[in-house]
Amino acid sequence: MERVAIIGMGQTQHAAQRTEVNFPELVYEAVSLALKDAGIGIDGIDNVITTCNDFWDGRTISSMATGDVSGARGKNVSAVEGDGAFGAFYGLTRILSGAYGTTLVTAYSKGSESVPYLITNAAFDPIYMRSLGLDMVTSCALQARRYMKRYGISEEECALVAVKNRGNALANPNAHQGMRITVEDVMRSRRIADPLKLYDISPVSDGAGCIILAREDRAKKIPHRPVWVKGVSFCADAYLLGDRELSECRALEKAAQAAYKMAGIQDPRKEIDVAEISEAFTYQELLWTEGLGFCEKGGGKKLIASGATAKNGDIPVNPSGGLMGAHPVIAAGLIRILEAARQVRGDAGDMQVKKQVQLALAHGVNGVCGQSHCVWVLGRD
Amino acid sequence: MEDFWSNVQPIVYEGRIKVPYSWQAGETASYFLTQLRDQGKIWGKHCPRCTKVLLPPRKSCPFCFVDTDKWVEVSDEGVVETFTLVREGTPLQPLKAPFAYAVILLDGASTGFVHVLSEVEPDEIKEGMRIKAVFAEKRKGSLLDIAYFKPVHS
Amino acid sequence: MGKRVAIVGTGQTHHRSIRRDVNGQELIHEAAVRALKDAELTIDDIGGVVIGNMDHFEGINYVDCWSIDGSGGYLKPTIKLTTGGTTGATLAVAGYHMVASGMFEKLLVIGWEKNSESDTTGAIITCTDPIIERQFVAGAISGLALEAQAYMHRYGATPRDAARVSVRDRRHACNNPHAQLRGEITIEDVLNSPRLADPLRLLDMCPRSDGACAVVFASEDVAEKICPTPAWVLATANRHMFSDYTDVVEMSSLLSMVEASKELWQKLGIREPLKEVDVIELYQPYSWAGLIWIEDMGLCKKGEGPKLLWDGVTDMGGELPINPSGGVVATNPIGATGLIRCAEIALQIQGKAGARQVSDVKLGVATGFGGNWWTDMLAFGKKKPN
Amino acid sequence: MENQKKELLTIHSSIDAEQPFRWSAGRYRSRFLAEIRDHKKFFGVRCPKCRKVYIPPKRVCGPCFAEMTEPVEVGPQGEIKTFTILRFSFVDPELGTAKPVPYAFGSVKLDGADTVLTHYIDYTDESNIRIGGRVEALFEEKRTGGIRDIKHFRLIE
Repeated sequence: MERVAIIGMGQTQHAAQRTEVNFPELVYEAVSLALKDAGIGIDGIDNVITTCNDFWDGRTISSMATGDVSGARGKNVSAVEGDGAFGAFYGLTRILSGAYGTTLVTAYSKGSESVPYLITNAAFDPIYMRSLGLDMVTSCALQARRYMKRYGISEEECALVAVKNRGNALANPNAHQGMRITVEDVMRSRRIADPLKLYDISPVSDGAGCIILAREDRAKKIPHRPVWVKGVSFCADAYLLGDRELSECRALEKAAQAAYKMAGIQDPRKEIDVAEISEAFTYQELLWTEGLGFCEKGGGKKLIASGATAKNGDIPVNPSGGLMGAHPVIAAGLIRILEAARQVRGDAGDMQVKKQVQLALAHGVNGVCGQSHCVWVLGRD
Repeated sequence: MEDFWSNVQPIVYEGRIKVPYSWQAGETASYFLTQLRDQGKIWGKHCPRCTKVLLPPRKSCPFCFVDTDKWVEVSDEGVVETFTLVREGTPLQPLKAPFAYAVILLDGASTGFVHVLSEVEPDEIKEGMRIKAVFAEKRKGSLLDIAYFKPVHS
Repeated sequence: MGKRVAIVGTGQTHHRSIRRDVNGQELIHEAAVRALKDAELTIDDIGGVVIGNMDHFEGINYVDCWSIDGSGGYLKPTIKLTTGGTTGATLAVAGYHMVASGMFEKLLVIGWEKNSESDTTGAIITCTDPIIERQFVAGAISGLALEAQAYMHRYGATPRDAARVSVRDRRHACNNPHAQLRGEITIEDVLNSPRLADPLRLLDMCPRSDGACAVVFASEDVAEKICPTPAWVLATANRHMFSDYTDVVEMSSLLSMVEASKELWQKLGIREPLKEVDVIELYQPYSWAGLIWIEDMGLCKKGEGPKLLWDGVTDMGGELPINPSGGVVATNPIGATGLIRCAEIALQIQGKAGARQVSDVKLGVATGFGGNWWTDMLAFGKKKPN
Repeated sequence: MENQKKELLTIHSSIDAEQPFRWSAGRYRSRFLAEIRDHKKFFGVRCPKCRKVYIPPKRVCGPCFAEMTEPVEVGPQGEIKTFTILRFSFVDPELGTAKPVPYAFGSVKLDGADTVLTHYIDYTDESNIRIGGRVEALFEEKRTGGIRDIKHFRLIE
């Protein structure tokens, strides 16, 4: 694979509600920061990929609104619908195809503008599922219980994720749900759909992110260390919840294995230095760490309990606070890539992990109960 | 001059999208739903390659990409594979919270069927519990022709 | 440099105004199965799925995930793209880049729509800004009417000129077994059909359809082994020029077509497209586009589109046949429409277009139109590019 | 049995199904709408590079990718750039019911602006509407900060 690097990145201040901006204005904030970070003007961008979701935006072809603010005028441009990590994948292939030297990728969400349970209920098949009224929270509650029952995981063990990530988010100036809480706080928070309680559930945020990808020759002219893309893959599982074994994440396993193979990784637990993953719910961080091969199946609870995934553990997971700190839905995976890249660059500020980061992992999700996963491995060399 | 644009109370437009939809069920789902409606029977479909009985029935097998062949009647009884007790409801749900959603493995089916549970005390619900479909009195060819599943008390 | 990429198989459903016999996933499956059969491949040969439609036509969110039951994407990479009417062409452009990148050897690209499941105009209105514009417009028809009105005013073309385009495409559609509207119409039929939005009448406009199209893209490593005459992707170019409809002031030209085609001809080394291109499948959602956009594409000078039409240059047997398939005014499952254009060009290059075959096609062009006056273009050739 | 097999069902969305939204107008358009509401005035914004005046205003000029800040008052009169009269029946996606037709709408370029506003054009005799026709905005008595504070544009010749 030809070498491609992340040369610029920007993200907005994320918040529960950013009433003062519309979503093009939100995206422009992230794009301006990314260009500044890369030390280039819009002329340095060869092509553009925007990422969005028409349902969350309340607008069909909502990519329309963010082309100009992403600098797409006069350029080749396309639009991925789904998580930003998938959008970035298409942006990467446009460079690898030889067609372009740089790609600017944007993703955003203004969750505050919609009613999330209605938006996610629309993900269920209108003939066989939708009238049951399921949404993201209730369907993930089914998955949570299936997984916890199978491996004997307690609610308290899941709560550790909320404690860790919301704590980590205190060091993240872009996050809005940083808080110092205890397992008891999580256990006492409102019960929404057993076993999920309020603090088990990530917020829905307003925010945007932008990264700039560049071919090797174009990556050498930037003011800081390029972050190399070492491996990337994605994969989807069956659609209906009843068609899947919800206590596993086979699609993530497949995506991770393919990304590791590309990156030449044999033992992810040892070789990956830090991971930024999409844990919309606490149980998901445990389950995803298993799918990523950081531990054996059912071992997610031990991994967190051992402190290994803490900020200064030997495989820190979500030092930025992850989705628990801020969850602009469609931008979430792109922001994970961005946070992982900052760790590689060593400029993650108070979020920077102690160990030197050679390889970092980022992860995005599409669909309900982690149906589709995208895994990125980023490296220093 | 930037003040001109920022010194203003942000305006929020409260609107909605209200496009009516009419989804065609197609031949396979239509048979399944009319059988629910008219006969109170639950039918799955068999995949000739993986031999799974798919419930709800599909025209082609999502795992094997081949057309399914035989219709197989499955039982209206089965076991709870997993469930959640919904404490905070939404207006979309067919029952008032607290109620439970469950993934149900009906006898004779190979895949899980998602539906709601009722006539059951919350702390009674367990994985492996046997349950039975309760059909709605007025049926109209929809998934909710099964009103809910309830425990089988043997 | 990236891999060279070709289309090695295509499949289309039979497109109808309503397909009651299948749901959306089953419609997708029908096209996917046909494309694989055409390429003599199985789903196990496919490395990933690229899919697209417009969410609000069917009211289904996360279609990449939902469609797995039909698309064959189970335990494969699946990604969704949406750019409105351009979606189908956007998908083909994505299929090209993803295979050219070396990340996939064989990719299944699927565009689909079940336009019967909602009011097409009602759903498409939601593409406009909800605060500034949505309350006035009437979807694609109203926007296209504005364009036709401006063009007519500036260049003096007439509804009769536009009607000639519908007559051509509906005649061509009689040769296409997949087309929805098969039956010739006359100029008078068009001019006497019901008024929709001045100056547009019913027979100036495309229908709405249920349909899907699937295309297999393969890299140079395997393309010729799969297919004796692969349709090689020679170039792509696109422009999504505007974010706001209110920025579109001059409506007698399609600026995205002007810019994208300029780039496409430059990449191909073409100076006179009318002479050098053998066939075009134009995403032409209404008759007037068959006049305006071929000018913007550089087939003739501005204002001369009608002459080209009346001279029969774009008819079957003419110098540059446009829409041998009958095009969009005969069939329009919106998210599939741009990809159908590509599939039809591939059939022309492969010599598999049956009664609609144009003789000796070496170079064909497919276009997509959608979004906010956007254009996506692809050129396909018989000869493997250097 | 055979007959039942052939019955093809259609599942309808429920009559009250809707997705409510709270769309932010953003800084520029909030000011734009507030000026219409409070002063019956139109404010656009000028691009520092190409000098184009955008209405409705926004932060970024697409072609220049330049940030715009300079407010410019435009209108209230202008000309019709293009228009149509809508005659066919379609669903208003905000209400879920048929929108009343016919009505005229078009692109109006306000004096001093380089882009257009899309709005209703009032007419008593449709043959009077033409491209290049002069129009002015008619404002509602009770204004709430939405684009419908402009009732419509009316012909002034």
